[in-house]
Parts: sequence; structure tokens; C-alpha cells
Amino acid sequence: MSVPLSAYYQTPTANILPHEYLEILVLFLLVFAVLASYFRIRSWGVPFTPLSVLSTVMTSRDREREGEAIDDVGLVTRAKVATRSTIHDIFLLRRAGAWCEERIHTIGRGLVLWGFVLLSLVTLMGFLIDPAGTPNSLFLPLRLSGDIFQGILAMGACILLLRRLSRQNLRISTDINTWALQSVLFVMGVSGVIADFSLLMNLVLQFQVAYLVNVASIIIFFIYAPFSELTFLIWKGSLLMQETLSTNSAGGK
Amino acid sequence: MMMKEQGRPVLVIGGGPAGLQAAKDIAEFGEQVVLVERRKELGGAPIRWSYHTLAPDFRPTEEVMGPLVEFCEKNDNVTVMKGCVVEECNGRPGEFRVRIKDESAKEFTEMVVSSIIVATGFEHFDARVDPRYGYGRLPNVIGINELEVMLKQRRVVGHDGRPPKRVAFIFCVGSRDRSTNPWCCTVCCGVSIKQGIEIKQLLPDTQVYMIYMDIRTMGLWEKMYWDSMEKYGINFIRGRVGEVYFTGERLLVKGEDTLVRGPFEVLFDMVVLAVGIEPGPGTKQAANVLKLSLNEYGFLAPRLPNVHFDSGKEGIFLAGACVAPMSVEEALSEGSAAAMQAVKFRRNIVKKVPV
Amino acid sequence: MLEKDGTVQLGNDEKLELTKDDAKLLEILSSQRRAKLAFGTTEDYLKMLERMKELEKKGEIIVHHVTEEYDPVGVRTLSGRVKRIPTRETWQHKSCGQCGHIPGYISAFYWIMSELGIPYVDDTNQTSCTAWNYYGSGTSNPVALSAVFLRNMHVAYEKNAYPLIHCGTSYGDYKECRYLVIMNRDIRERVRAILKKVGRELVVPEELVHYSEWLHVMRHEVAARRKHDVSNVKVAVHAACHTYKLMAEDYTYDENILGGRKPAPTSSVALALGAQLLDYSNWYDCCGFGFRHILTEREISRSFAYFRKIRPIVRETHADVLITHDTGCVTTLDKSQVVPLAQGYKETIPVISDSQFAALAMGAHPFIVCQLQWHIADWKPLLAKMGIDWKAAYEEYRSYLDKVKGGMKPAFIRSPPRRLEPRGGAKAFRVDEPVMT
Amino acid sequence: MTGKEQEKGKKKDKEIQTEGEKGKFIIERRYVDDSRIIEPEKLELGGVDMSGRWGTLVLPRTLEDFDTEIYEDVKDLPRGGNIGKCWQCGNCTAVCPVAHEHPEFNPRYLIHIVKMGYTSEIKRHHKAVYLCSGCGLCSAACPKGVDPQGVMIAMSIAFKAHEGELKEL
Repeated sequence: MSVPLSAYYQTPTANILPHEYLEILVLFLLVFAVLASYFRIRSWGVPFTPLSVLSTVMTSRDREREGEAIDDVGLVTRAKVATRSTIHDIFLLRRAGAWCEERIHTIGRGLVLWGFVLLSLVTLMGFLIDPAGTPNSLFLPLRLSGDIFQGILAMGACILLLRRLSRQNLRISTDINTWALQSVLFVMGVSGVIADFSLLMNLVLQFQVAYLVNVASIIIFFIYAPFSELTFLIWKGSLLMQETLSTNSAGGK
Repeated sequence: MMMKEQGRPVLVIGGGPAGLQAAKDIAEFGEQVVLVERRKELGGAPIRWSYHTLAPDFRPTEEVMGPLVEFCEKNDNVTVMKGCVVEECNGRPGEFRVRIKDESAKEFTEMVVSSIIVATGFEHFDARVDPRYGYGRLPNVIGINELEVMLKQRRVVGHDGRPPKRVAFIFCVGSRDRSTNPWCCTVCCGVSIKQGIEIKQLLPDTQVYMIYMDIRTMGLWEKMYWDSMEKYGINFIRGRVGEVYFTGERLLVKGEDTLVRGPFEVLFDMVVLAVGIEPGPGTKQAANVLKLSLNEYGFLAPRLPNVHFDSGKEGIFLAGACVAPMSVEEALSEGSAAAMQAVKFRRNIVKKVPV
Repeated sequence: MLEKDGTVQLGNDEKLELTKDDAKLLEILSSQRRAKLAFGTTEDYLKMLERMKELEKKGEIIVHHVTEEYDPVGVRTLSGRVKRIPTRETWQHKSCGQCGHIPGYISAFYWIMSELGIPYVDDTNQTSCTAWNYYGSGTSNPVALSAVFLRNMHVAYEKNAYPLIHCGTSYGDYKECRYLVIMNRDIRERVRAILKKVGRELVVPEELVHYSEWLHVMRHEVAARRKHDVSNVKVAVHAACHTYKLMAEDYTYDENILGGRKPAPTSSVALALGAQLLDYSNWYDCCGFGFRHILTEREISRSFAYFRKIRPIVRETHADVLITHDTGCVTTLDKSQVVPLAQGYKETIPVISDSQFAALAMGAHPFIVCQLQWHIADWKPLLAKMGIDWKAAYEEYRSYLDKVKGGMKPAFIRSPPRRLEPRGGAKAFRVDEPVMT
Repeated sequence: MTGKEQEKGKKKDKEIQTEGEKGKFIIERRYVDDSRIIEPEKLELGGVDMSGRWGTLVLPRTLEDFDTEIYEDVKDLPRGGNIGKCWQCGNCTAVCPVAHEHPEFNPRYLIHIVKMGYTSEIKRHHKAVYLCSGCGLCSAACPKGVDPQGVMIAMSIAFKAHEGELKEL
């Protein structure tokens, strides 16, 4: 191709939905998702643990001053502990993956997790660099890596889905929410990749279709997530981290 | 009609489900039947202990037994002799000479019968023999047979007249126990669970606990077990009870929950004992008179363990709970089976000796 | 369920009346059932007694019979058979822990016998039954145990006195040993060899008798000499496991006491003296002694005694005193109250032996005879309730101690061992309770 | 299990055995859990020091009542509704990959103690529920459609909600 790749990324006429709107929408959805999950969790009659984790880390100085906690529990220590447990328990899948009876299951979970996290990171960076999403030297590689991460996400979701589909018992006993969540993730990833590549290949129609699907899936995801198992996972994850923090602080006693 | 004139009747001993069903079937063949019942009323255990409903489908006892009793009372092929026992039997197959004694009027009837069906039924285990549970000594410790009466009266209450808040059923009382009766009574699990459900229907706020060592709801009875758990929220504790102690207000049940590997001591308002089934005096007496063999447990021993109706003596057939513990539904079909044998036997003789 | 009029509702048309004979029948049925659940079965036990007679006929063993010279009284055992309890000329088989932990136990018992003018032999020539090793740590072995058992029995035999066993453990152990010696030729022969070495013969007592059974049959004589009114005293009773759980069918039951469903002795004494007997939920539980536990798991033993016995008893019965009939039980139940009380638990109850209670009621000195000063749990309220002025009594005790320091010998404690001559003029054999057949 | 995991398992067992400094002098200490031991640091009576071992008490472990409060909550929480169907066959624990590694995580048992309302037992075991990895094998294996995975979710929420009364012993 003689045309430089970046040319395709000039705010394309093919883009039926201006970038800015989308960003605003996502921002809005994000807020909604957080609030919704907050209220859902509270409705179970339990604290909203992500918040309590934050507060534990933040308030550690004051607690120190009150002198009820021992001195080695400063903000830094707490933050360290928090990061360590985050990396170990979540990103290295010590809890999330360790006890899946099959390797493939763990891999699936891992891919989804990493794919999702990285994707959101890149999107965020992209937004910070250029809210308008106009191409420039920095933006392009981000965009490309974004595609890769979407791919990873899709692959992970696909593995999880196939695993459940391929096993008779699992298929029967799987909760409807699980199906929903995993397929949404899958669609999100796949449609994103297709959209970008069809744009690269200048297949405007395919791009537009895929792009719409992608946007739709994103919207659905954000609206649905608070009412899916994801909420519980987040709640449980933060709860466990809080446990780690408290036990760690109790260590001195 | 010819048959009826020259026909020697079939003698049926015992007016319970098996006996009645046998008499009915034979009568419907147009044969003569003499139905001898020790007690003053027909119907056997279900009527005597006034069972409320019958497992597994909660049919009122009258619905099942009523028609049978009525048929035997009304039908003129059936001669019902209440308050009577067979006291003597000799002669040979085809013409047994029996001597029947009316216990109240002290008078005797002699007759010749072609064949005999023994359906002398069972007795409930007397829980006073097993002192662990304090039956007969402590208030509000009752047997499933007494609970049936309460359920029939739609009034399940303790001796203070108040409905119980928490009820415990103790399974296998006088069953599967070397020091009392080593066999399984086969129906008490089902009956207890049925009663548990009925209590829940009557008193929805009452907590019901089943203390069992195995749940033996055979075949389709299993549904009751599942429903009791899933629809009525009845709790099941796997373990045994060592002692029931009356604190003055409530019953302290001491047992073990084997799933927790730990002893429990919990207060209940009522304890229901799932008392077992054992051969009654009637069975023993019939065995003596007819010279039938009893098995090690005192039930009538069929020639082949899995062919109940075959007593091993020509012309004498067995049916119902006098052979082994069984439910009413089984007893009815055994009655039918024995009836068929009796009629077959009778017809063969008639063929041999044309009159 | 049992109606007020003593009938049992069956169907809606039938009532089953619970007549006296009916009750008796069930009595026997249920006791037999209980016996079945215990060591061996009633049948085995009766077989053993038969075998004993045969062996005696063959001259293989000498049986020490409860002859008329011992004024025997018949009681019904769990097996339904009549057991002959000797009442006089008994050879006191003492308990190891007894004199050390609760001296009042034995001195009170001797005091009662001398009060009733009943001769007995308090012999120094007695060994431990060594059953502590056996139950405590599984050491020792049947032959050794049987040898010690028969050795003691022979001593009593040559003293021409009938062994009366104070210790529940010795009692239970001897019952089991007797069963082994009689039913097992091998053990019998090996024991015979051992006994030969120490120049003794194989003598088996016809009945093994626990002192609580003695007190049970003598309870009316005891009650007749009652000085203090105990009708307002609430009494809870604990029966020692080794008396009624080992060879259960050979211990005394009585249909008129606790409905014949729990052992009669001790409860019967309390009743005879006119005290109020109270039942509680953990009646059948061990006192916490448990042998291995008291040796190696003091914490568990102590806690069990308090949380499974003392506390429920106090909460359920509010009794004034807990009476029992074995060394281990009195010790554990009494001494185990220290730690909980120190930790601030409130429930407490004095624990004494039936002999001490009987002696107190008969007006024995609470300190010189019953030696209550050795007991942990507070006994002052009990004495007050019995109408005993313990302050004055304590003063007497102090001066008595001074006398003893001065060389005075306590008169009643032991009679010198002597060889007894067979004596005639014995009363006719009487059966204490109506015996069922 | 891989060698590494076995190692982990062993380590875990050791931790369990040596857990609890309280009353370590008690023979067969393993059978007595911390909550039952009262070991006074300072105890004295009439000038006699009874601190530590001499003053130790062990509370009985008898189950004294059924308290179904948590059970009711679990039934109302998302995916907890089927707990009532459980009949303790143990299929869930049999297939649970976590149970093979963690003796203290036993879905069958957790369901039982919650269903019966044995508070003392729940106090002892409620932390274990968070070990569930949510792999869903149990739900696949359950013959009565209890959906143990979902029940574990509901339980972990309910336990957190009742944290207060589960903490105090």
C-alpha cells in the first residue's frame, strides 16, 4: 500500500459517531456502572469493599497518630501491601486462577483479565494524549496495541465460552449471567478488532457495522456489568485485599 | 351358581388390607369366602390405629379401606366372622377341617374349607421397651401411630394443649437394633416424612427435624423425601439419639449430628418415635394352629424367600405384613396374589373331582 | 403418650392400661435391654454364675459364699436376679485415693458401722487392685489383675470376713476379673500358679459387693438413728461409672427408686433419710475423672467436671449437696471447682460421699468424723440447713486436734485385724425389696 | 496435584497443626480449637498462683441450638435460593479442586452448618468460604441442583453481613 497507514486514521468520514461523543458516553456509563454496583452491593447489606480498601490505605496515617495501629503501618507500607496483593492475587491469578482444575480455564481467565485491564489503560492514555483521537506519532502505536489487547480479551472470552459449551454438565448448570457476561466481553473484543482492521483495509461498510456493534457491546457491558457476577468478583476481590491489609497490620501484634 | 352350591369356601385369616383384598377378589370370582378377624372391626392396622392418610400420595385411609370393608360386609359370597380366631385345623389340602372360636360368645363353629389364606398382619413396636426415649414416662414423647390419630383430628398438640414449636422425629425406634428388632420396618421413613409434611401443612411455623440413620424411602416414595426438604423446609439430621430428658417444660434431646462429628443437646416440644413393625400375637397363634414355620424374626417363613404367597404347605397361602414388614400398597397386591393362588388351587381340585 | 390416669392412648378406640404388672414386665424388659447394651449380656452373666457353681462342684475353685453368718439381705440387680448383700463381719477393701483425698469418706463409714454396732474388719493386709494402671494407661494385663484380685479375696477369706469394696474401680475391675477367671481356663490356671507361689488358694467370692450396696440395704437402720432433719435438704446424686457401667447387670436396681431406671444405692439412702432427691439432665455422664484424662489431660477433666456436671446440676436443681459413692467422683467433682470459681464462675455445690451424708444426718461430728474441712466447695450452707452449728463444731475440732497431738488415738477408726470364729444365731435371710420373678 | 502444590498443601497442614499458641500443653491439642480454651494469663486464689496451665479451662463443644438467621439470609441473596435442596451427598466437595488442597474448605460442610444453623461451627469456619475459586465444577456435579458455586457466593456475602456476631466467640 502506497498510502501511509496514518492516513486511514484521520478522523475518517467513515466514522459515523464522532470520537468525542463516544468518550463522553463512556465516561457517563462508567459513572453509572460504579454507582449501580455501589447500590447493588449495599443492597446485600454489606459494605462497598473497594471504597473501604481505599479508605484503609488512605486513613492509615491518622490511625497511626491515634496510636491504635502499630507504627510500621504507614501509608507507604499499606500501599505496598495493597499493590503486592493486587499483583499476586489478581494479575498473577494466585486466587483467580490457582484452583481452576484445568490449565485452559486459568489461561482463559488470565487473558480476559489482562486484555481488559490493558485495553482500558491504552484507551485512557489515548484519551489523555488526544481527546479528539486525531492520529499522531504517539497515538498510532497505542491504537494498534489497543487492537492487540482487544484480540486478547476476545480470545480469553472465547476460551471461557468454549470450555463451558464443550462440557455437557457445565453447559447445563451454567448460570445465565455467566453466559451473558462472557459473550458480551467476546463480542466487544471481536467487534473492536474487526472494526479497526476493516478500516485499515478501507472496507467502510464493514467498519461501520462492526464499529456500531462494538459501541453497542461497550454500552451493554457498562450497563449490564453492575448486575452481573462481576460485581461480586470485584466486591470479593477488594474484601480479600482488605483482609490482607488488616492481617498485615496485625502482623506486628 | 353351581360352584356356589357345592363349593367349599376359602378361609381368610385376618381382616386387614391383605385379607380384605384377598376376600374381595375371591368373592368376585364367585367363590365362597369366610373372613375371620380377631378384633371387633374390619380394616386391620390402618383402621385400628386410625391412620390419617396413606403414603406416598396422602390418600385418606377411608378412601382406600372403606370400599374393601364395605364390599366384604355387604357381598353375600363373603361370610365375615368378627371377634373370632381359628383354633384348630386338620384334614388335608382341599378339605381342611377348621374349628373357629368366637372369643366373646365362647361358641365354636366347625367348617370344611378348601384352602386357607393367612394375613394376620403386624403390631407396632412398643417403644416403652427401649428406655432411651422415655416413651410412656415422659409427656409429649409419642409414636407415629399416635401422631396419626392427632393428624386425623387435625389437632397436633402437646399434653398442655398447645401446638409444638419444634418437633423431632426419631427414626428406627425398635428397628435395625440388636437389642430390640434387627430388621428394617421399610415404611417408617416414608410415614414419618409424610407426617412431617402434614404437620407443616397444619402448623406452617413449626420447625420439624428428622433424626435419621438412613433414609429408606424406596421407589417412588422418594418424591416425598425430596418435597419435604425442598417444598416444606423440613430439616434432616444424620445421627442417633442417646437420651431424651424432660426438663419440666420441654424435652432435651441428646444426640449426635454425624455430619458435624459432634454431639447436640437441643430442646424440643414434641418427640415422635418412628416405631417399627413386628409380628403380632395373631401371627404366632396362626402359625401354631396351621403348623407353619416362622423365620428367625418371628414372621411367617415362605417356602422361597422371594415368593411370599407360598407357605410351603399345600393349600395354605400367605399375604401381607405377617410375612415381612410392608406398606399398605404392597399388602393389597399380596392379598390379590394369594387370592389368585387360592382360586387356582380350588379350581384344580374341582377339575380333579367332578361332582 | 402416658395419660394422667396411667393409660397409653393407642387408636381412638383403644387404650392400653399401664398396670403394675405391665410396668414390672417393662421394667425387666428395659433392664435386660440396658444390660444387653452394657458389658456382655445378662445371659453371659448368668451363665458365668452357673459356671462358677460347676467349678466349685469340681473342686477347681473355692467359692466364698455369703452365708447366714453375714446376715445377708437380698436386692434385685439389673439382671433381675437376687444378689445377697452381707451386712456384718465385712472385710473393708479400701480405696487408694480415698484416705488421701477425702479421709472423711472412710472414717464416716466406719463411724456408721460402729454406731450400728456392726462388727467389721479393717485389715492392713490389702494391696491395691492396680486397676488404675489398667483403666488409666492400659498397662497391666488380665492375669496380673486377676492375681491381685484373688489375692485380696483370699486374705478376706482366711480372715473369715466378707470383702466389702469401697472403691468403684476395684469393684468394677473385680467383676470383670471374676468373669475372666471363671470363663477362661487359661487365665484361671496361670493365676492359680501365681497364687501358689504366694501360698494362697483360688477363692472367688459368690457376690462382689460395693459399700454403696451395703449402705443401700442398711439405709433403714441408718434412717432410724437420724438426729438431724434433712427433709428440707435438696440432694443431687452422681453414680460412679465403674460401679454401674462395668458388668452393669450385677449392680443394685430397685423399681421403687428412680423408677428402677437408674441405680438404686445412694439415691435410696438420701430418700430413706427423708431428703428431697432431684434429677438432672447429665445424670449418666462421667464425673470427668476418666482415668487417662485425670492423668494426662487435667484441663479437660477439670472442665468436664464443671461444665458437664456441676454447672448443669446447680442450674437445673439448685441442690444443696451432690452425693456420690466413689473416691474418684468426690475428688474430681469437689476439687475441680477451684479453677472455675477462681475464674469467676458462680455455680458451686458441696460434694460429699453418701457415707458422709448419712453420718452427718446421724449426728456425726462434721470435722472429727466427716472431715469436711478437706472439702473445697463451700459446705457451710449445707450444715446450716441441716441444723448443725459448724462454728462450735470447729472449736471442738481444734481442741480435739490438740488432744491427738498429745497422743490420743481416735477410737472408731479401725478395729485390729483378727481371725474371726464362725458365729451362729444369725437372723433369717430376708429380701429387702419385693423381688420380681 | 503438581509437586509445588503438594508442597503448599503440606505447609498448610503444618500451619493447622501448630495454630493457636493457647493451651499448647494440652495433650491432643489438635482436637481442641482456640475458641474453646480459656487460659488465664494471670490467675490467683488465696495467694496460690494458678496462671497459665494450672488455671486453664476447656469449654464444651456441644451444639446447643439451631439459629437459622444466616440460612434465611442466604436463601434471599442472589444464587443462594437453592441451598434448601441440599441433602449432603458430598458431590460438590468430591469434585472441588480447592477442597483437595485446603482441608478447611468444604462446600458440603459449609452448606450443612448454615442450613442447620450451628453458629459455633459457622464462627469456626466462615472465613474458609472466601477460598472458593468459583470454577463451577460443584454446580455441574450437584445431583439436586443446589448450585453450590452460587450458594458460596451468597454465603460469603451473608457471612460478611453477619461479621459482627461471627467475630465474637
